[in-house]
Amino acid sequence: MKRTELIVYFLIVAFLLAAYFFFPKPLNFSAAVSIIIVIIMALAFILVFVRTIQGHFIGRRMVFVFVGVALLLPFFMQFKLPLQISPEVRSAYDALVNLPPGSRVLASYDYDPPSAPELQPMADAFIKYCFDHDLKVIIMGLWPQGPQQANLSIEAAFRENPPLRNNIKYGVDYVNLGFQSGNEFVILRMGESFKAMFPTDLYNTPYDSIPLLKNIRNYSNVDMSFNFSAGRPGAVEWVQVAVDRYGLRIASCNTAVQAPQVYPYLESGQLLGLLGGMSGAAEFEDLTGKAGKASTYILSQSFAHVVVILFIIIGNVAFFREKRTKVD
Amino acid sequence: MKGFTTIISLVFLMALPLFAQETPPDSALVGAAVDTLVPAESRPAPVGQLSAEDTPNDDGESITINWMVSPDDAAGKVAEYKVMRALAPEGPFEEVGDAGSGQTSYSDNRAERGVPYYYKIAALNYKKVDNQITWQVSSESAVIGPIMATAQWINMGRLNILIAILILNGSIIYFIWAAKGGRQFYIRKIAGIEEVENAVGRATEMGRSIYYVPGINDMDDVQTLASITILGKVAAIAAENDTRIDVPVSRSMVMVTAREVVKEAYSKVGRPDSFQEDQVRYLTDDQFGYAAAIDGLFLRERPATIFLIGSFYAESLIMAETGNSIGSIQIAGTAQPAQLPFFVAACDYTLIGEEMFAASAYLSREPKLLGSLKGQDLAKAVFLIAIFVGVILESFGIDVSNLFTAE
Amino acid sequence: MGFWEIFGVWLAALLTLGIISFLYRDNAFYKACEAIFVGISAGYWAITYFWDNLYRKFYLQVSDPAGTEKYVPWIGFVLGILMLTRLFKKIGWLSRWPLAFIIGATAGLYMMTYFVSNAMVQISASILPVFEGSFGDIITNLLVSGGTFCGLVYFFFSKEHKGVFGGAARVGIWVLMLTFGASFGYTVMSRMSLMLGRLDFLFGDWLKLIK
Amino acid sequence: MRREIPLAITFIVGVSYIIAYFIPREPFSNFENWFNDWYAIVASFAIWLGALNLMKMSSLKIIRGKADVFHSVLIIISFLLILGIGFYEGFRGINATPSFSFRDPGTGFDWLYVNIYTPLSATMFALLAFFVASASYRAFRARNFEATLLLLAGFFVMLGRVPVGDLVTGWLPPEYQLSQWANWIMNVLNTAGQRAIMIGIALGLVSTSLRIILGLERAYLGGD
Repeated sequence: MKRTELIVYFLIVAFLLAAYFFFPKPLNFSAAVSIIIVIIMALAFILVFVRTIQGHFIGRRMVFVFVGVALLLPFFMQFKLPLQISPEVRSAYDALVNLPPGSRVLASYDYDPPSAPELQPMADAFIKYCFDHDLKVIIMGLWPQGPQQANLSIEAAFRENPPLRNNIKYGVDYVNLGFQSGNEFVILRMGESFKAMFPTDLYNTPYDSIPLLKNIRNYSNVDMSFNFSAGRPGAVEWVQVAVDRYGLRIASCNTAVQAPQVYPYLESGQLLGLLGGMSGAAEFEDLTGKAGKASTYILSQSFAHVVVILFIIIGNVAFFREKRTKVD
Repeated sequence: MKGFTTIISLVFLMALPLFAQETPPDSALVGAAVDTLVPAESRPAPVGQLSAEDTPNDDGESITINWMVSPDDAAGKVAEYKVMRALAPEGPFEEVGDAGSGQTSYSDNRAERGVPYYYKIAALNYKKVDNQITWQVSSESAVIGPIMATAQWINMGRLNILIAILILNGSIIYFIWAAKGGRQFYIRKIAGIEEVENAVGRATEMGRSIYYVPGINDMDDVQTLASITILGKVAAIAAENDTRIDVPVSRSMVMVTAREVVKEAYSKVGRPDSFQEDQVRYLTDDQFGYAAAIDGLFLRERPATIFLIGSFYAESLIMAETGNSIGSIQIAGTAQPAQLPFFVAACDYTLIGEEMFAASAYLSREPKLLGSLKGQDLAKAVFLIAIFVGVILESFGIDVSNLFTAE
Repeated sequence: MGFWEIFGVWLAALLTLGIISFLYRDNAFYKACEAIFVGISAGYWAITYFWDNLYRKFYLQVSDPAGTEKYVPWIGFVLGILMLTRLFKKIGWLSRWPLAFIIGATAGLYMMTYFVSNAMVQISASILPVFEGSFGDIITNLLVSGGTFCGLVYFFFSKEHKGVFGGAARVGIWVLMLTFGASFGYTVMSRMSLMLGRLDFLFGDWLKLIK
Repeated sequence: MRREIPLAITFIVGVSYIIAYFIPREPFSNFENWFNDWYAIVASFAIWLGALNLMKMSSLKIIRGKADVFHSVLIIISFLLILGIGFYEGFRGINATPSFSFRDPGTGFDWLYVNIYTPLSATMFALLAFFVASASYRAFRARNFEATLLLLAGFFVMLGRVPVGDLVTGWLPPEYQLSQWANWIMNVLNTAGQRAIMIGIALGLVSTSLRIILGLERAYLGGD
């Protein structure tokens, strides 16, 4: 190991330990400090711009530092930015609002921890809304990690509103069917019978002895479905099989990587609504009135986007200057 | 010996559940207590216009019941509708399903084929406190029936799809057959492929090597297959120019196949001795490990030309960035929609989705690929005409868009 | 908070830093974390498939005394066992049977689902009226229908892109590029969100600086 | 035997799925249901195959004493650790009253999931945030008209999807703010383009599936 490397590691560890023992908790920047930080960052970018134009591209690790700072510092800032609700998020929310109390909603958790920062806020807001409005939730997962992420949302709902712990009953108000392998073949088989794919729930209780599932045989007995999707299997498979073959009504919550590919289904009416990425999550939290993680993340997200855009602009200005000098 | 141990441990694993015990069903999940303290005028009027029919286009296990909501539904006096079924008009009726207030239909999916059933709907109103029903009133509709579930031999709602898929598959088979018979098909120029010779030539001039990265998926991915086909052609051009081509791969199966293909390309141009086995080598299966290793190779070897063709995921941008930063000519191609933007932004030429498959057909002249391409093009032509004519008809108020959707 | 909880958070923080250290350079700490990840995730998948599938679906179904068609899942089980023959050189070819089953099922299902949902329904949705509604509606409909049309023209391979056809193809590639731009923006959004989650963990759950 | 039977299986299973789409009644509906059930079972064996294969490779590496012995040992230890705890918690859950799941909060399996699996997998992908920024700076260039269009659309979407975008265009009426531009790009241009790609991919999949079912495409069977 090189000496510089050791020094870098040492500095990072020292900083973290200092943060752990000496920093105020929670750490909040005042408005003045926040503005000063923004100005310093802007100045740093001007410096990068000048250096790049002169032909000295800054190193990869420097870029990493910029991104890290842009993502981290807004966590401690107190800016509140207004949010515009996009039509696809509103229509997903409207579909949920229009369900009468007692309606049955199928929630498929098709994601794993790496996508949780985007999808967990949506799932949490969804579960909280359902519990508050007496909507019955049937949880399942096409990804093995899904049911565990669902447990986290339920726990979050109970933590926020402790009386729910007594009022919301497992097996009556919600049920967790667990994970089943087979991707789209699971969706296909459920069109015939839920029980065939989930003979028991997660806790090995037989399907027929769960009160909530008494009158549910297949998709025709659920009123709507929400799908939290991070890839394959996910939103695309639900549309292709459950919507187009069995007429399930579904709103989709996607990671931002997947969302653009799902938009055509929205315009064609195969989806009732669409929540895409962190912005979709923040807007949904805004609509349901349950400010959660996404509402705090969106500020950092803004900074990060600006940083990426500035880097693209700086890089391209340098590129065009270089091209022009070559032509000359 | 290792095989034996694995079998033993597997059998053990499979047998484990035999020792598990059955759990008794949890019957204490609900306890409904009906109180008699019913407020006045809380009983909803019964539903009207009850009708039932066999659910069409199914395997005969379902009956659809339709009704008009109770006149008191809008006033919030209906909590839910209960669907009751019996084998005789006088009963006994049992609950087969429920629907929320405001709903007007229910599919009874537990009907047995050919058995005559009778149905009625009960409009229910109740109050719940802490999940306990404190009071409940209901009024029942008239009985309807008998009605039987029947199975259909063909799903009439999907007839249009049947015709369309038959035409598409028929034309693909026809064109494959024609191509096998030696018919030539025209394929348009594809920018990235046209540039292959120049890109290889540049490497020859500079005296540096060419890198060909076939993606991170295994041989069961069609994109990898297409990539290997293109590799054969690129390797032949490289061998002709006596320029070294390196193929770092992330799957052992891909390594074996790619080695064969490159070796053959060298033999074809008459330089079988120039081929060295280590030109095609396996790095690691791990996604980021592979990306990091390629990164290092690019920085050390500084190849003049880089091909990134195949199935790529998140590692695409790490590779494209490094290739770009060392000033290589990069020709990329993938059918992963999420990775295409990064290739377009960071590489000189990009084969977009289908273009990559077309390129492999174009280069290999394999009848099955050429025929498929031609068949797909025919379908595209039909679709293009459909959109064009459809938009005009639709604009004049003639609804044709339903022709393309199943019921 | 109990010992295991605190220990867990510290362990998770250590592992997170281990992976992040890759940004500096590929190092031994990162390699160790990566090895743990490979082992743990393989075990995680194996365990969940065992309990959720082999036990809950297969075993409970065949051992259910009231079950009908109890013998049917056994065929799937035998196919599954054949899959494992790939571990042994001599009988490895038997694993092609389950593989053929998987590939045949996927091919059969995909042919219909993709053709219906991604071709037919999308064609139907692209047939939009362009003479009615507000000016904005007309432009929108024209762009959706026309954009899809030109995009398809670009992917047409058996005719040279010349004349009007070539013009449409050129518009098609522009539409595709704008689409990729949208994807690009969304992918950046996604990647940033993932790191936000980790920073929230490090500075919130671990260091308690974020409330 | 080695080729004919797999080809026959592929053909029969593939055709059954296609027929079942058009004929809703038995025997085809039954075939479809059975095949779906088998698929789920075979899929879980495939996962076990992958895991056992990993163990085989890692053990071989240790036996041969190659460079990454330490690496392989770590893989095996962590695999066996989660396997042992997963089986233990599973049996405990089945035999307990009321029964619980091996992945319930509070179980050892959940502890491993939350404190080892989650941070490792999530951080692995989170690294991309940094790489995407560095690539924006050093590689994403408006080298031609097409790439310029791409970067412009990306610019509007990136800004329009976060509140900062509306801050920049705050002086415009609400319907012309950046978030509305982003909405429009996503719902109109992106929809049209994605649709063209989707239709193309769908046709490609149909023809590939057809070739597989007819046995013209048999690379998956491997050599010999």
